[in-house]
Amino acid sequence: MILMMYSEKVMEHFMNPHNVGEMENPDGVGEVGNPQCGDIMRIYLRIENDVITDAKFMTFGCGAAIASSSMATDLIKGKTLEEAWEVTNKAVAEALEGLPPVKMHCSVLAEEGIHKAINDYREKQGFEPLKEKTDA
Amino acid sequence: MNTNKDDTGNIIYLDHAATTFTDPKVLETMMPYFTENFGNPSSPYDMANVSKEAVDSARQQVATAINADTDEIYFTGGGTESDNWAIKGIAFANRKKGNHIITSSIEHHAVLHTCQWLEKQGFEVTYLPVDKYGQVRTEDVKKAIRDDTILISVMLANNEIGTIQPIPQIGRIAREKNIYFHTDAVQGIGQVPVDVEALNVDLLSLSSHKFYGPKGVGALYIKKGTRLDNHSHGGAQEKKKRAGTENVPGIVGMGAAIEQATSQLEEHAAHMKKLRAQLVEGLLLIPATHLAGHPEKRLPNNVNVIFEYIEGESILLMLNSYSIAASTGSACTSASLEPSHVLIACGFPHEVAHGSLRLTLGKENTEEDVDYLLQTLEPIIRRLRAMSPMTPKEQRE
Amino acid sequence: MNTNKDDTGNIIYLDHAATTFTDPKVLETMMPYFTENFGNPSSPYDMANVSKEAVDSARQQVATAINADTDEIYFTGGGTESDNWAIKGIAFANRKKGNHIITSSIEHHAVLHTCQWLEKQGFEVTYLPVDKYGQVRTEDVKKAIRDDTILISVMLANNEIGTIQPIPQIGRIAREKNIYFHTDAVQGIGQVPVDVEALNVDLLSLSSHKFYGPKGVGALYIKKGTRLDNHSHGGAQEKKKRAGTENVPGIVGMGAAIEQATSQLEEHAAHMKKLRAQLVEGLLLIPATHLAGHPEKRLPNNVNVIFEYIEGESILLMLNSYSIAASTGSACTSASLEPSHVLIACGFPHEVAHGSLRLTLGKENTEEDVDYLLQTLEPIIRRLRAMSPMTPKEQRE
Ligand SMILES: Cc1ncc(COP(=O)(O)O)c(C=O)c1O
Ligand SMILES: Cc1ncc(COP(=O)(O)O)c(C=O)c1O
Ligand code: FES
Ligand code: FES
Repeated sequence: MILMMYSEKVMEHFMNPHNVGEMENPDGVGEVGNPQCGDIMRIYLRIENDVITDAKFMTFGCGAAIASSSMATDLIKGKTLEEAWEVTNKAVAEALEGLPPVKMHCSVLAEEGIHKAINDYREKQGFEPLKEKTDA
Repeated sequence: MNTNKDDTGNIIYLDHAATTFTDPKVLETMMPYFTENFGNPSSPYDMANVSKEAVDSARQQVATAINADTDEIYFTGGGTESDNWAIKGIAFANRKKGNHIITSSIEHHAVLHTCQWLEKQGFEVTYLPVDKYGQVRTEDVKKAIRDDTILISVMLANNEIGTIQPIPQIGRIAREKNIYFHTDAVQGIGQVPVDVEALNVDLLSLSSHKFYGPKGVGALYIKKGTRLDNHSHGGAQEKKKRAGTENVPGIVGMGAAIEQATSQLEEHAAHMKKLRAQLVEGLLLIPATHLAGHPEKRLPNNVNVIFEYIEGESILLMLNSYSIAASTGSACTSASLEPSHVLIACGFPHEVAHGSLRLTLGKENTEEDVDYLLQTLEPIIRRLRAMSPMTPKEQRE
Repeated sequence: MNTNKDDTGNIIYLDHAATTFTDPKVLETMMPYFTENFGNPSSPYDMANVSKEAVDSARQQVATAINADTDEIYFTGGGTESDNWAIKGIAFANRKKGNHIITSSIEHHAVLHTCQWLEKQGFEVTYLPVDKYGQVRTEDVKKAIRDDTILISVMLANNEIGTIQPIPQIGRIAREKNIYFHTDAVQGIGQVPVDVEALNVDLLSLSSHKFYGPKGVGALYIKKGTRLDNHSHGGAQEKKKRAGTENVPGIVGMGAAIEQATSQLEEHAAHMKKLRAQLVEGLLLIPATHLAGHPEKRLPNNVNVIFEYIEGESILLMLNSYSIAASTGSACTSASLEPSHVLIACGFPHEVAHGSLRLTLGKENTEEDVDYLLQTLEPIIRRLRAMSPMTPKEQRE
């Protein structure tokens, strides 16, 4: 039943995900999720002058989780950290032409993964981590 | 929707535990009862007798298939209703005797959720653990029995991992203690011999669409003398035990299907076992792959494997794009939060249980189907593992 | 058995309240779902989506037919299950609020026996009387309501005498008092307009085989926000409210049938009323014959007449030998000891109630059928009366 609810875009990103793989010496890494729940997402960032020049991901999860990882990393590439912070799970889901309601949390993982990776970078740079907005 | 079908446009259906197609020969037997012989079997005229006789002869077919008496077979709306009826029927009718029920932790939800509902009505339920192969231990049954135990319900064969339970032995224990014993044989029938005498059961559930019969019809075997309340109250159908106008075409189809399934049992099981061996052998060549369920005491058509480091829905999604239909115990498919309660009860950790793939064979499957599955699956597993942060480096190629 | 068919070998079927044939067009819509699109709607692959979409579209058809929202329709195994679910579901889920139920004394057994079973579980039930036409009085409903009343269940139209109940009015009373209101619309649908909004109901039962759909499938309308327990526990089908693999072909057939029945409602009702008028007129020419049920507020296809001095089974037996299928409220047909509880509730003495004949028309019936019935019946009544010691001399010719 879930398959029918996936858009073409989700299937496109799921079958041929962009930005898959580990990154050597990333500037920021964020890992979110819980293997018990069947999902782990790790986001890697390459950052130059506060701009994300490259992003990669490794994901253990369902089709929506993989497609969200692919889309989210696409969306933040080339963005400043400030802009990337504003990429919400809703934006990821919209870019995927929608996600089934029960799969929205998979896009939340992507948002959280990016935030964690950005904060990882900030902390390495000696800055305060940014606070999560609590409306996801 | 991705419908990247295989060359022939055919679907390789490997989910026969979910449901089967209605056999064309079975469907043929049903057809006259829709538009021509459509009379209500309870009606007092010749035209309706044709329906009544058809229902009676299907009842005979079901009885013969499981070695019961004809008047011990009651038709229902499916396996779920049969399970609900057996359990609630016994519970409500024997409440004065006691309010304790024993079942296993790997039953189908039709049993488990019924028991949970009865707990809300004041009944007490013991859910027996299973060993790593999914088998209930008879000593555990013995230990769980109390003076107020009125029912034991343990399934004949599990729908996810195919493990066959020691039903005759549990039945013997129940009989010694004078406790009613129900078994859910929904997955067993047509795959292994089902004989109510040999199994020592008082109640046994069946569902037609699992053995090439139509959906929406099932049966409950009720041993003569068993005291149980009705599940659906109303008209005097089924000797006043199961009300509702009989689904005549469905019942006729179920009769034809069970006769076919049991008459072809040996040959069918041999075919299934051959394909299963081919399948298991191929699957276990993939590293970090485990067979769930019992290595031998399992349904001939059931394979359940667990691929570490990856998640089942994504496997199904990719298989689907290659026109293969299969099933998983991952929570991500069902929108529930928990992975398969069966795999968890067998001791698999949550994250491992998420990587399960159930392949259940059917009579139309061929060696070519199995080859196609194996060829298709291996690169899928590799691709998904390459993406997974859980996969150890050395397994990522 | 006597099968002295009429010249054409056709049966004149006048028992549509018992069951109808499945309309060939309806059957056609079902056929692809047996052997081809046979997937389990819950399964996560494209093939199964076809089944899921078919079920959803049937749900839409049912919703449209009764002016409900699509997600207020739940498929069941028939009218009996719908009635059982509505009543027990409300009773068990609202027990804390109260344990009193109100129903009428002329409900179908699917309602009455369910209520009687609940009485054994500690619920209290008031069975409202009816007037001589079989109508519940709204004042009686008002009087019966108590602080602990949790459910009122009154049928839309009676299956024996066709009397239509003041459902919108009873619904208004129930709503004012914040009491759930269920109606069994099994006989009403396809004969009279059924609009859940206009009827002020929270729950409404349907059965497919009463309107040219297949047997073994029904539906329950459940107004959003209604608190009720499940009747069959198990899998997550029907938004976790009604477990069991969906009877996809049956559901598809029910959808097609209800769409057809409601789109043709006016034309059908007009046809029925015309035949009914012809029938009643002819029947009442026979002396000592009474129309049971309401003279106007009745189903367009229902005629129920009582012939004094004779017994229904013998009428049916003779009609059968002339290839006419009909029904009676006599106890002698059903092997029960009591004649129709409906006729008794309407005030007919037992010996009179035994002489009832129910003729329920259907869309394939013609004026010729009615003529044939009238011609055949009149001498039958005469013959039986000539044999009966109850018949007064002057009526024995
Ligand atoms: C073991 C078992 N019991 C009960 C059921 C319920 O049968 P049905 O879905 O036909 O009601 C199933 C199938 O879903 C099953 O596999
Ligand atoms: C008024 C009424 N309610 C309920 C039912 C039960 O429907 P089913 O026999 O389809 O379960 C019937 C028909 O028998 C009926 O006429
Ligand atoms: S990862 Fe489990 S639902 Fe998406
Ligand atoms: S007279 Fe024979 S059963 Fe009623």
